[in-house]
Amino acid sequence: MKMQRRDFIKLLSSSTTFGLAYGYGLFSRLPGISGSEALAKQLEDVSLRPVEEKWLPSICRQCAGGCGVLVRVYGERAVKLDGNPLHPINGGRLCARGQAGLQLLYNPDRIATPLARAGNRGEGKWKPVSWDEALGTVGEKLKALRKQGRPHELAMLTGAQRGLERTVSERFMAAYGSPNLVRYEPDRSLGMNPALNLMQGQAAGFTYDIENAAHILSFNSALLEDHWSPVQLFRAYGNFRRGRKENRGKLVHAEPRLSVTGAKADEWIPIKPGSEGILAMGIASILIVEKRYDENFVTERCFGFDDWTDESGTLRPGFRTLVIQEYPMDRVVKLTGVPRDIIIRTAREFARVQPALAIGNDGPGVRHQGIYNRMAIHALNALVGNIQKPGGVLANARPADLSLPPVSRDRVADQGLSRPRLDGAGAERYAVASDVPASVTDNLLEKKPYPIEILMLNGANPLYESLHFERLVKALKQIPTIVSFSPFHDETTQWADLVLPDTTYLEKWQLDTTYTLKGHPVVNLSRPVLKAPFDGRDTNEVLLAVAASMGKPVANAFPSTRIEDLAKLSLQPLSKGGSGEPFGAPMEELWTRLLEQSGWKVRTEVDFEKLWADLLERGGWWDPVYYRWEWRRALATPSGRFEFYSLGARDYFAKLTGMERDMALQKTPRLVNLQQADAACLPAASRARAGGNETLYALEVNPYFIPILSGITHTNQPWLQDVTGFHVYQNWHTWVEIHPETAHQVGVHNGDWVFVESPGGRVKARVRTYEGAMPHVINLPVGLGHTSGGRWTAGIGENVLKLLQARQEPFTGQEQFKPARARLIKT
Amino acid sequence: MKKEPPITMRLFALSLSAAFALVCSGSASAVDQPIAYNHYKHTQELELECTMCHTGVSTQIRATLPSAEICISCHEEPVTDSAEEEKIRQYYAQNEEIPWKRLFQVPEHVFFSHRRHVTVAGLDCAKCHGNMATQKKPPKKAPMAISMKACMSCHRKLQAQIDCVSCHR
Amino acid sequence: MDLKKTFEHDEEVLLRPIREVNRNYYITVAVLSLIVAWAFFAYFYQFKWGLGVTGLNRPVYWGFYITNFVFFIGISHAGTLISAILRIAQAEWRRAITRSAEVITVMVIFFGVASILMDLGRPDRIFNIIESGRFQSPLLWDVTSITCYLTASTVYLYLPLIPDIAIMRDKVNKRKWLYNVLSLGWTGTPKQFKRLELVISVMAILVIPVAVSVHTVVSFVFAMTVQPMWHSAIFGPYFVVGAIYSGIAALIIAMALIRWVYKLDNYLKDIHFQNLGLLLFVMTLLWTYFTFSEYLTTFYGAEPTHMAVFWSKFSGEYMVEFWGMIVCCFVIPVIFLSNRKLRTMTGMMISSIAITIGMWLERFIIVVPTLANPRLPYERGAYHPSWVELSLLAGCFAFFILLYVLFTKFFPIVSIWEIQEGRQHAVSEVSERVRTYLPDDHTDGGETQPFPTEQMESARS
Amino acid sequence: MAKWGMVIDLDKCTACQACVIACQAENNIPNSDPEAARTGRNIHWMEMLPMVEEEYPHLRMRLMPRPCMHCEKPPCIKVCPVNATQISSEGIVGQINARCIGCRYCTTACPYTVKYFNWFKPKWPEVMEHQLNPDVQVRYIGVVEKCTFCHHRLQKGRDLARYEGRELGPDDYMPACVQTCPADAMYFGDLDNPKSSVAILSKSKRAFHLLEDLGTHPKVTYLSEGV
Repeated sequence: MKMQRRDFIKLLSSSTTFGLAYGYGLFSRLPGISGSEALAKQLEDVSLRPVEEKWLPSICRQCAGGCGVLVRVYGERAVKLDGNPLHPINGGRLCARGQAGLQLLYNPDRIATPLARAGNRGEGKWKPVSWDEALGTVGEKLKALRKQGRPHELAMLTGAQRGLERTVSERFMAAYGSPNLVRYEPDRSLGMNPALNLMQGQAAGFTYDIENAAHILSFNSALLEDHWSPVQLFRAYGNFRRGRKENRGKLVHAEPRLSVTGAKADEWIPIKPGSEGILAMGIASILIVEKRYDENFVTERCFGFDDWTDESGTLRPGFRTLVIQEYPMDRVVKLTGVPRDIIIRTAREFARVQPALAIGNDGPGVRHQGIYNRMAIHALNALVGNIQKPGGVLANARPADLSLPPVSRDRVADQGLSRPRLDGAGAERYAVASDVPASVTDNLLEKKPYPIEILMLNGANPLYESLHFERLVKALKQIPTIVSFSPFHDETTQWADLVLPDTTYLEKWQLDTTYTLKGHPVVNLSRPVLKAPFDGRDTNEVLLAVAASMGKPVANAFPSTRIEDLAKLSLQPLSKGGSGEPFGAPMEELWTRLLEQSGWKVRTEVDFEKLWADLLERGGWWDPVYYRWEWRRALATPSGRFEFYSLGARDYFAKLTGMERDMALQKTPRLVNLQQADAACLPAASRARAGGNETLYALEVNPYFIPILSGITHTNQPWLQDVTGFHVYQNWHTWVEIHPETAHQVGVHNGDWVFVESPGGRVKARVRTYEGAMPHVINLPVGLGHTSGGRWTAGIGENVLKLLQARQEPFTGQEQFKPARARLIKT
Repeated sequence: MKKEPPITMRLFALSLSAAFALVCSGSASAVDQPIAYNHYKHTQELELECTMCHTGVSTQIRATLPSAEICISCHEEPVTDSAEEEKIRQYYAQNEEIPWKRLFQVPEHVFFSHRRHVTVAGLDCAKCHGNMATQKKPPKKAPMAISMKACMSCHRKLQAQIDCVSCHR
Repeated sequence: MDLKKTFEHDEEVLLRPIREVNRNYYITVAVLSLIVAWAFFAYFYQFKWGLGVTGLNRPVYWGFYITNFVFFIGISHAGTLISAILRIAQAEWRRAITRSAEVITVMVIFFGVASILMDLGRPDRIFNIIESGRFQSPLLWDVTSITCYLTASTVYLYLPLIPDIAIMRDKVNKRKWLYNVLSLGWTGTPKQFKRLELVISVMAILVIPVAVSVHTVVSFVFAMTVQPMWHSAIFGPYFVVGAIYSGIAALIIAMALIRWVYKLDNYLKDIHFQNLGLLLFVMTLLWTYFTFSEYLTTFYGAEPTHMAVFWSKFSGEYMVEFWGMIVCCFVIPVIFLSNRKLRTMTGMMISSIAITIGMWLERFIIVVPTLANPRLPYERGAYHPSWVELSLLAGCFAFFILLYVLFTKFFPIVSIWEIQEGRQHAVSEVSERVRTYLPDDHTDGGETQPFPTEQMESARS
Repeated sequence: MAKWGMVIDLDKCTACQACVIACQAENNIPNSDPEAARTGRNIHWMEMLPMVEEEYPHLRMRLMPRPCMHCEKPPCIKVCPVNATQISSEGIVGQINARCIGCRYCTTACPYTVKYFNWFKPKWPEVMEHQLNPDVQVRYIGVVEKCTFCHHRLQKGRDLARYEGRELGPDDYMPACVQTCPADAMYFGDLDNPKSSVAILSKSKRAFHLLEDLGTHPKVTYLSEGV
C-alpha cells in the first residue's frame, strides 16, 4: 500500500491525540500519588455519624506553670489545645510547650501496656502483662515487705509532683509506713526561693510583679526562657513593655551569653560566668555610697543593714560594712569584667526608675549561682524598698486549705516512719531541706541508713539527671525490685523490673494549687477529657488500687477508691464561703476585687454540687484579692524584718554540731576582712572559679537550658525538638556556641563537629559561631542527649551534664554544678 | 491500491475512543446499596424530613448516613413485609452498622460544610442533590453530579464567595 | 556521465552507516541503553518516593534539573538556528553540516522538556497547564515557546530529509515501509524540488525568531522574579548568546565524532571546522562580554543581597564552579581559538568540550547560588545532588547520544541531495551571485557584461 | 471587603515560639526529624528568625516571628503557571494544593522564602493521626504549601456570625498563632477598618515591613523594639 501524505498526517495527529489522552487518563488515576490517606482515614469515622465537637477545660502539665487549657475534642479525638480564656494564670494563651501537649498524648512511643522485665536488667527486653497480674505482683511484694516489719525499705522517687498527686503519694507512703518519699529533681528547685527564705522567712513562696515594674535588672535570670510559669511571665512581660500608655518598662540583662532574654533586653551586659552576685554587690555599693537607697524602708523594715550587737554583746558586721569592705569597685570590675561606667550607670538607673526589680535566677541552678549570690541580688530589692509594693517582690497569699483528714496509721507504719530518710533530709546537715536528691545515689550504693528493697519511680528519671551515672546504675542494680510508672521508656525505666505505664495529663484527674505572678492562689482542677489511646493507667489510681488490695491499715489511707472522690473531698472546704471563687470573665474579676477590697462583698456558703459543676466547667478556683500590707506574712523572719544579716542562717549553723558545722561552713564564701561565721549569714557574693588546667582547658563552659525543652519531662516531641536552637540554626543535635574570634583562635569553623572535653567527660557537638557568645566562654545547651525514651529523643544530641561535676549547696543540700573548663577537639 | 483511507481513519477513531474510555473510567462506577431504600416512600408519602435520618445536615459538616440505630427506631417491629426491611433488623441484631455507600462526595481538598449551606445559607437539599428525595430505588449513580463548575455557577448566581480559599483548604 | 558517478559515490559513502551495522554500534547502543535504563529506574524511584530523593531543599528549590533544562535548551540552539542562518545567508559550506545540526536541536529539546518534567513534584498533573494554564507565568511562555520551537524544528529537520528518504526508499534494502511512508511519495520532480525549497526557506525564516524567543523566555523564568542576580535585563540576550555558544560547541563535537566514526573526512572537511571554529571564537568573546557586564553591574551596584550571591560565586562555596566556568568558557577557548596554529581539530575539540562543560556550570552558577542565599536571615542553603539527579543527568546525555546514534543509523547524517545539488548548481549559482556583488563593467559600450567566468576558470588553471 | 492583616509587636514578643508550634498543631504540618532538618525539608509556616546586627559586645539580636507576609502584590502569584496560588478578595494568599503541579516556581520567586514543598508524602505514626485537624487538609506529596492565615477559621467564624445574624466581629476570626501568643504581641484584623487595632498599629511610627523596598506590600507589619 502506498501511504498518502494526507493519511500520514492523520495518523500522526491521531497517535498524538491518543498519546496525550492516554497519558492524561493514566496519570490522573495513579494510585498512591494522588490521595492523602492520613486525612481520608481521619475523615472516614465522621462520615457516618454526627460528630460532637467540644472544648473541655484541663490543666497543662508540660511544665509546672499551671496554665488552664481547653482541649478541642472532635468525636473521640483531641485535635487542639488552646488556653482557657477564663484562667487567671494564662488568660487564654499557651506557650510552645503547651501547644505541643498533644504530641505527648498521642506519642507513638508511649508504653501501651504493663511490662514485666524479660531479659537482664537494663537490657530493655520486656513482656507485656495484664494489669491484674501487674497489680497483683506489686501488691504482694509490698504486703510481704510490710509483713516483715520493714515498710521503710520502700522508697518512692517522684518528679515535681504537686497537688492531689502529691497527696496520694504522701498518704500512700504514710499509711504504708515509709518516710522515703523523695522528690528527685536535682538542681531544678534552687531558684531565688532559698535565698528569699533566708532574708524574708519561710512563706508560701515569692513572686515578682513584673507587669507593674518600671525597670527590671536581670542577673542571668532566664526570664523569657525558663520561668516556672512561662505563659504568665510572657503575659506580664507584654504588659511590662507596652501595657501602660507612657511608661514602657526597661529591661537590663547581665549574662555571659546573649540569650533570648538578653536579646529582648534593652541592654545586655556580658559578664563573666558566675559573677552575677558580685555585680549586684557592686551596684549595692554605688547605691550605698551615693545614698541612693530607700532609707525609709531600710530603717523601718530591715535588719542587719548597719552593724549590730548580738546577745553576747559582740559587734556583728552589717550589710553596709560587708559592701564597703569586701566589694571595692576595682575588685568588682575585675571579677565581673563589667566596665566601671556601666556599673555606675546601671546602679543609678536602678535607683532612679521605680519600681525597679532585681531578679536572680528563677529557673534551674545550672548557672553557677550559689545561694549567697542570690541573696546579694535580692538585697538590691530591699535597698530600693521594693518589697510588697506594686511592681515589687510579693510574698504569695495563703493558699486555700485543701487538705484531707489525716491518715490513721498503725504501729508498723509509725515504726517505719520514725526511721531516718534515705536522703537524710530533715536531719543534721539537711535539717532545713525537705528533699536531698543529691545524696540518694551515695546512700543507695552504701545502703545507708538501710538497704532499699523496693524502689518506685513515679515521674522521676534520676539516670538522666544524675551526674554520677555509673554509680547510680550500680546502686540500682543492688535494689531487688524496681517499679516504674513512667509512660515512656526513659533511662531509669530501663532498669526496672515492672513498668506500670502512667497516663498523661489529659487523661487523668488532678487538683493543684499554684500562684499568679501577683501572689493570688489558684486551684486548678482537671479531669480526663477523653478515652486514653493507650492502655495506661493513672498512677494515682494504681496506688489507690494497690492500697485497697493490701487491706485494712493501708487501705484506710484513702477515704475513697476513686480519685475523683478525693478531688471532690479536698474541694469541700471551698463551698463554706470566705474569699475566692471559680474562674470568671476578666470584668467580673475586676468588680469582685474592688468590692472585696473595700469590704463590701462577703461570700456565703454555696451548694457544693453547684460549685463542683462550676469548677469543672471553668477549670478551677482562685482568690483574686491580695493584701499587700500583711507584713507578718511577707517578712516571717526571726526579727520580723527584712534580714540583710540572716538570723535564720545563723540559727541553722548554730544548730549544727562539730563536724557538720565545719563542713557546712567550708562551703560558704571566703571573705578577706570579715569572719567566716558572719560571711555565712550575709549576702557574701563570690565567684566560684572553674577548676582544671587553664592552659589545657582554655574555654569556660556555660551550660544553659534549651528554653523550648526546659521543664518538660518527656522530650519526645518532634515539634519542640525541631525549634530548639533557632538562633544558631541548629536543631536535633547538641551544639556549642562560640565567639567567632575564639573559634578562629582554637581553629574550628562554623558547622564543624567537635568533641567538647572537660576534665569530667566529653560530648560531641556541632560548632556554631555566635556573636552573642563571650570570647573564651562556650555555651552548651542542656536538655538533649537522652539514651532512651522514644524516637524523637533517644540519641538526639548529647547530655551536656556529662561535662559537669557536682557540689552540694550548704543549706538545701541541692546538687549544683561546679564551674567547668573545657577544650574543643576536632572529630 | 487506491482508496484505502479507512485504515488510518479506523486507527484514528479507535485511538480516540480508547482515550475517551480511559479518561471516563476514572470516575463513577455504579453503586449498589446494601438495602433497597425508598426515598420516595419516606420523604413524600410519610413526609419525613431529610434531617431525620441524615442527622448532620443542619449542624455538621457532613450530612451523615443513617446508622442502624436510627433506622431501628422506627423499624424495630416490622412495618411492611419487605425483605429489605428485615435486613435492618439483621444488621442491628448483629450489632453492625449498615454499610451504606456514599453517592455524593466532594474531594478531600474541598472544604464543604452542610451546616454552612443548609443552616446558614438556607439552601434546599435538592439544589445539590437533585431529585434524590423522589427516588424509589437507590440510584446507581448520583442523580446530580457534584462538580466545581456547578458549585461556581451557583456561587456566582447567589453572590457567594468565589475565592479559591473559601472552599479549598 | 561523470556527475552521475560522483552522485553514486556520494550515496554509497553517505548511506554506508545505514547499510552496514557492526559490532561497535551494538556495543555503543547497549552501553547507552543500560545507562538510560538506569536513569529510568532512578526516575521511577523519584516518582514513587517524591522529590525528597533529590538533593533539593529549602531554599535551594531548584538544582540539577533546572540547570539541565536551561543547558539542553541552550544546546538545542546549535542546530536549527545555525542551519537557518546559514541557509538564509546562502553559505555554501552549510550543505554538509545542516543535518547534523538540526538533529541535535530536535533530539535535545526533548531532554529540555524532560528535565522540566523530572523537576515537577506532580508530573501526573502536567495537564493542569492546559486545563488551568495561566499565561502571565513565564513558565507558560516557556511551554508555548518550546512547543513551538520543537514543532518548527521537527518540521525543519523533516523537510530537507524528504528527498533523502526517497533515495533510501529506492536504494536501501531495509525498512522499506518506513521510508515508503516517510518519503510522502517524493519522486524528485522539479516541481517538487521547487516547492520544497520554497517551504524550507520560509521555515528557515520563521524558525529564527522562534529560536531566539525560546532562550529569551527561558531566561525570563529567572529574570521575572525579584531574586538577587536573577532580576536582570541583560538575561535575555545573555542566555541567547550562551545558547548559541554552547550549541556551536556541541555541534563541533557531534560533527567531529561523526567524521571520525563514519570516516566522512571528505564530506565534513577541515574548512567546515575552521569556519565553525571562527564562529565559536566570536561567540566566546561575545559571551565573555555579556558575563563581564553582568557581574560588573552587580559588583558596582553592591546591594548587600546581590553581593551575598556575588561573593558566594566569586570566593564562596560556589567558587570552584564559578572559576571552572571562567576557565572552560573563556580561558581555554581563547587560547585555542584565537591562534591559527592552535585552532586544529584537537584544539577545537578541547575548546568545545570545555565550553560544553563550562556552559553547564554557567547554568548551575545562575540557578543555585541565588537560591542558596535568600534575602532573609535563614541559614544559608546547601545543595548536594543525590544519586538520582546524577543518574538522570547521565541518563539524559546517554539517551541523547543514543537517539543521535540511532538517527545516523536510520537516516543519512549528511544531506545527500543537498550535496548533490551543490555539485550540480552551486558553483554556477555562486559565481552568478558573486558577479552581482561586483561593480558593473561598463567598459564595453555601456552594456553590462556578465561575469567573465571562462577567463577566471582559465586563469585558475 | 475586609483586608486581613497582622501586626507583630517585637517589643512585646518574647521569642517563645508558641506561634510556631500552634501553627504546626493547627495546620496538620508533618513532624520533622533529624534527617528532614539536616536536609532543609522541615516545614514551618511560622518561623522564628534571628537577625544579628553589629558585633560583640554591642550586638543586637532581633528575633522575628515570620509567617507568610500575604503581600498585596505577591511575587509568587505572578509566576504560577496553573493558577494554584491566588490572592483572595480579602487579601489572603492561598495555595490550592489540589491543583499545584509542584514546579516550585513560586517558592523560588518568593523573596521571603515562606513557601514550602512536600518533598515526601506527609506521614504520621498511626496514633498521631488522631490529632489531625479535620478543618485543614493534609497536603499531598509533591505540592507547595504555605501559611493561610488559618483561613478555615475565617469560614467558621463567618458561618457563626451569619448564623447569629451579625457582622463578623474582631474575635470571630483569628489565626492560631495570634490566638496563642502569650505576650499578646500579635494582632490580627481588618486593615481596611480604620478602627481595628491592626489598622491603627500598622500606622504606628514603630511600624516597618520586611523587605519593604521590593514593593510587595506585605500585610504583616512589625513594630520595632524600643520607645
